[in-house]
Amino acid sequence: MVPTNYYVILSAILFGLGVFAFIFKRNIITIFMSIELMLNAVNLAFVAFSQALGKLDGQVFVLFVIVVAASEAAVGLGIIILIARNRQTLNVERVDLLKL
Amino acid sequence: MTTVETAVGTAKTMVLNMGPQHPSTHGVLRILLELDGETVVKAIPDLGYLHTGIEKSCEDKTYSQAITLTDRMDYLNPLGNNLVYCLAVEKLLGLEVPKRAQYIRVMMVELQRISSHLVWLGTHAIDLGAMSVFLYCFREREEILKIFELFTGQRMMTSYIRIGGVALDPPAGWRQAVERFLKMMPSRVDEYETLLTENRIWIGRTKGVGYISLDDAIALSMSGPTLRAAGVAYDNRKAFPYSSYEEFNFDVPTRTESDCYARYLVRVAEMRESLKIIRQAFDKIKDEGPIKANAPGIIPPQREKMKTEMEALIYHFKIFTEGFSPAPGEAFVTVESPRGELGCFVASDGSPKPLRVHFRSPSYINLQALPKLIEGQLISDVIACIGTIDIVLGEVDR
Amino acid sequence: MTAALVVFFVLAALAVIGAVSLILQKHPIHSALSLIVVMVALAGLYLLLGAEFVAAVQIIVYGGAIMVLFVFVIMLLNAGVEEHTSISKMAGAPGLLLVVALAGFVAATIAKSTESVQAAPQTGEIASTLGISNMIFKDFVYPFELTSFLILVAVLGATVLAQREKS
Amino acid sequence: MTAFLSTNAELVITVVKIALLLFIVLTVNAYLTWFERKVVAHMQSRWGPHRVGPHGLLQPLADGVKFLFKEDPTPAGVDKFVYYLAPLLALALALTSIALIPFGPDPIRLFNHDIYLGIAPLDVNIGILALFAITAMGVYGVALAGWSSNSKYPLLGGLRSSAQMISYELALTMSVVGVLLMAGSFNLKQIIEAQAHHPERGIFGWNVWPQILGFFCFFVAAVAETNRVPFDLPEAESELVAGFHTEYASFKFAMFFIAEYTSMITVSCLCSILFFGGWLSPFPASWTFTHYLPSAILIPFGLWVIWDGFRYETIFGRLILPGAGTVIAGLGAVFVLFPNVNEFIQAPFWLLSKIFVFLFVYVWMRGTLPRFRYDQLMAFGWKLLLPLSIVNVIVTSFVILARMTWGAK
Amino acid sequence: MTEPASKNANVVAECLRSWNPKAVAEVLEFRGETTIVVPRELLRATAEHCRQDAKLQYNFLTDATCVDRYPAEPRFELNYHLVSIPRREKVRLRAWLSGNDPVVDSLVPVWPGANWLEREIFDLFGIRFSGHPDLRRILLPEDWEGHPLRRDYPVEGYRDVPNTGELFRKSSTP
Repeated sequence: MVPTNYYVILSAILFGLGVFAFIFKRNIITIFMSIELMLNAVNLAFVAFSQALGKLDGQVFVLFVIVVAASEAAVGLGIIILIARNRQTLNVERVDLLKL
Repeated sequence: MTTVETAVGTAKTMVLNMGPQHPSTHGVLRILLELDGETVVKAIPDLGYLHTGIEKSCEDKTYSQAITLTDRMDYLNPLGNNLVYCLAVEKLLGLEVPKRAQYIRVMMVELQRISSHLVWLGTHAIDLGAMSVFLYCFREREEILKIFELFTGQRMMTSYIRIGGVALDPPAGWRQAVERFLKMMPSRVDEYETLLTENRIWIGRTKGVGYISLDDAIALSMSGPTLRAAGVAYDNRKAFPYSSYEEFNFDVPTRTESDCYARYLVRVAEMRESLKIIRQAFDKIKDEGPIKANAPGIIPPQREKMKTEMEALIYHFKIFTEGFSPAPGEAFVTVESPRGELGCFVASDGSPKPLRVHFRSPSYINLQALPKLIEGQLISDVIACIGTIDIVLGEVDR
Repeated sequence: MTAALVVFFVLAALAVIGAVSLILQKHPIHSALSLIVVMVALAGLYLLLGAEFVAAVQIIVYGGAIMVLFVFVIMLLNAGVEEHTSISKMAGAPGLLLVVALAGFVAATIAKSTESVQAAPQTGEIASTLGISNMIFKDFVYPFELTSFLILVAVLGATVLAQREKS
Repeated sequence: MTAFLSTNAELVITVVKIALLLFIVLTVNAYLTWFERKVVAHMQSRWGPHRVGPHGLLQPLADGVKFLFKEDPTPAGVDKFVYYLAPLLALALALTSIALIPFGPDPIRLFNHDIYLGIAPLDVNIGILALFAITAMGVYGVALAGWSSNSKYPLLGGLRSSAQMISYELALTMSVVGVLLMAGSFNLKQIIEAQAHHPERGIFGWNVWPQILGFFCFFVAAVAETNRVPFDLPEAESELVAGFHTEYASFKFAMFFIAEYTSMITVSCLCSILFFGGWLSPFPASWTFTHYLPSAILIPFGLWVIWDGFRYETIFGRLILPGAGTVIAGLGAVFVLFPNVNEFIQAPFWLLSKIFVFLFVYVWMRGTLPRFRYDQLMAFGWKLLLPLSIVNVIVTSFVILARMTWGAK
Repeated sequence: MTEPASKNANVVAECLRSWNPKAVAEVLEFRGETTIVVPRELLRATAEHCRQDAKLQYNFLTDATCVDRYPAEPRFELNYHLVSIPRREKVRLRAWLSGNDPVVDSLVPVWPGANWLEREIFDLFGIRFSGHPDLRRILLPEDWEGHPLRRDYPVEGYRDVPNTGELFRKSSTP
């Protein structure tokens, strides 16, 4: 059996990489993806704890997180398409003006 | 020709170079499409990939020699091309063609119309994904080509219609062949209609697609089924009867919707009308009679006469060495080809070679309306529209 | 080393490699592919944890819908290779620092509370799919309704955003 | 060696099964192309392949050889990694999904091991979910191929297919929910067994009757998922040249080809399992004489093949066809002579016949229907199939609820 | 040819003369075809009138073509064939253009359908149409030299085109 803290450490590593990607990447879409990576890392922790504690709450929460991620992706990508249409770029450094 | 640079899209749009090698452009048509997603913002047709300079070549041939070139223009309607050219030259000469030859011409041209519409229907259907219709249509076209082979010895480049008449007497057994075809064909047309007319996908793909208003269609000089589907019963066979069409009884099918579906219905109805005309011509053609006008010096004499009569031999020699010389002047004749108004303009300067031969090719002029039909529509509609305009690139580029 | 542990390490390695590759790849499509690898690896880990349903949902929703949406948008916008300015390269340094700090914090927390987390791992005795549905539709029915409302709002929002202005 | 075999028997058996299934699926794929060409050809009043081998039976082999030895150019400007990955992904996922299909309920007892037909164990709890998970990933093969080719027609094809697959997956999944509610399980075996509650009803006990709406939605959505006529927009050859695989040639093209045909088989399997009782016989269980149906079909067919072979023009055909006919007729005879074998063969026989019928429907549609337009396809998916399948779910759940409340005694 | 063509010729000529006496330079009859020769400055106006006039109703432009009578001057004979769909009549409008100044008003503003027809004439005869929205070559490549349907165009084409052999070899070898 795999000890639970292995999962938690893996989750932490993935979350950290997600944070790093969020700061480092310059393409809006990739930044969006790093958010998804962080959410996934958290999901892993949820499932691991759920298994460790023998309760299903964690898994139910994962489902909720996935739903939220899906809505977020739908709206976020819609915004990205709009930005790309108006600004002709996906680089965050070039879309730092608040007005269109 | 248009280079891509003249049609660079903005960042919102994408330029798609459709053709010249593309399965649905029916030849080597190239269309520059500026797309927003899948919607066509702008379309620029680009022609000339099949330009063979037929009009120029005609200037260097005698009047009779040029007939073989006309076959190659609209390769789905070679007999119609022969006919319009011969009618123009006959008009220039003031030549009267015997009735029997006129009826044979009518029958052959109507058979050709059916075969052309069959190719159109088949390719249009396969463009929209209906594969079986294509093969059914070609199965029937094969029967027509067999009849052509019987009459002319050729399946496609027939060169059958000659100045002053037709090349050969109808062969033995032609009545059975045409009769069989006339018996078979109506049920086959029903078969295509069963597959398509009520088919919801087919209606969805064609109804409301490629609309053009009647005024626009006339202003853009569109003709043939595309114009008739917009609501005008303008058919050269009725408006300016040639080759004794005034003696035939037939209707000019029209629709008013002016979309791809209307054009489809008009063409299918035309096939049925053509069958009616063929039946009438079939009955009118007598078993005996002249097939060429009596015009020594223009029409080559018969073989037997050549062997017995001195004059016949001289005419034969003169016709084939230097040709004949019509009086100076111009003639412009229009006939109804399967694609629309096919015109031929011949100018003579009194020499044995034409000064100028010009063809008013319906595909070329109808194709002009393509951008108007497809702008604002989807890529899938582009092929539906190309299909229903029914272009033959050999005729567009000449 | 049991078979489960081997599988865990393989999948964990895949996940980490995928995440690192997400950062290193220059083209968004490659980053997206790396993220898909992470997600598939995580689905494998969920299976290992006995959460079958979550694993399937992870692949169907994350892999089959959300990431397809990402790939779709990248293709649609024809996104090119990422550009970095000197400032954005500099942003890597504090980012790295932050990550190290975070990892240290998590490690420290885990080290402190080893006993509490390392409770005897239970196997998936509870039929997980049935259990989850019971929880969702009984205990969590209000949050569930709320998320469906959220989805509805998201759909509406995406539609409004995607709508062209009438010209 | 024997020690290894006895300790790792499960592993060995699985590997052998995988190899066997792979072989069968690939062969069936190859002959599916032959079957499709032949059937469509006869619908279109022509002969179809008939030069290579008797009745063109060796045509798939020739095609395979051609695919293997054709030049395999890589266009300039492609994203190499993704370009090579895409066909692999498409093929791998398509083949994996077939591994989850059970082909029969009873094990064969060989070398002291119960060997089940099908690779995945029969008790995969999330069977159908896992299948959907794999097919959901299938879109990547197409989308990435379209993107990586660095060419406009494939890009449009890729975009179309990703949009199409996302849209139709919803309807596909929703339409199955009714069946799942009736069976109360994700497990494919239990779904089939749930349709056998009334063995005396035979064909009328199947899910297709109460779930006719669900079946309609499922089948249409599944055809769209497999990119077949009339939903073959991603590769619509008259619009997008060849869609996402325009820039692929040779074996990489063949991989997409095999993937498409494999997913056709998978979908046919799913249709038969979810709605048509899987391996259940359409006749009431009391009609034992129907057990001889396989032989009754195989023996005459084999004899016909032998007869046809003897009047075949070529020597080659005269050798091959009677040989094949003898094998077919012999199989039929074996089923008659050995009741055990006959009993065992019933389940796979019915499942395979149903799959065959669905494959025929696929081919039939190809010969008949025109193609949808992109926006019509989207409208069809979102405005018709999805609401229909949701209505189906609601109605089904209410009926089940009503039965639970008032019906159960 | 249901009614004598000369009657039609009279109708057209009269109608045009009453509108603008200068519009009709000459009326020709040959084999039942009516030709109205129009001064080139008045071509567009005459065509517009033919289209608009309630008596003439020449609403359909069927063809436009050109004849080069090279040694003669003016050498270019520009012919527009009009059809009246309601009246079932045809007429030909003709304008003469000289070789050193082959410019004429385009008919595209009157009939959009004249667009490609005039482009073709421009392409093959080198006649320039002022007011044409998109006067480019249509059948021949954009970099083609000369106008091949002119009578003085050499049959072999111009021989001093750059040799593309080297280029072709370079692009066709892998």
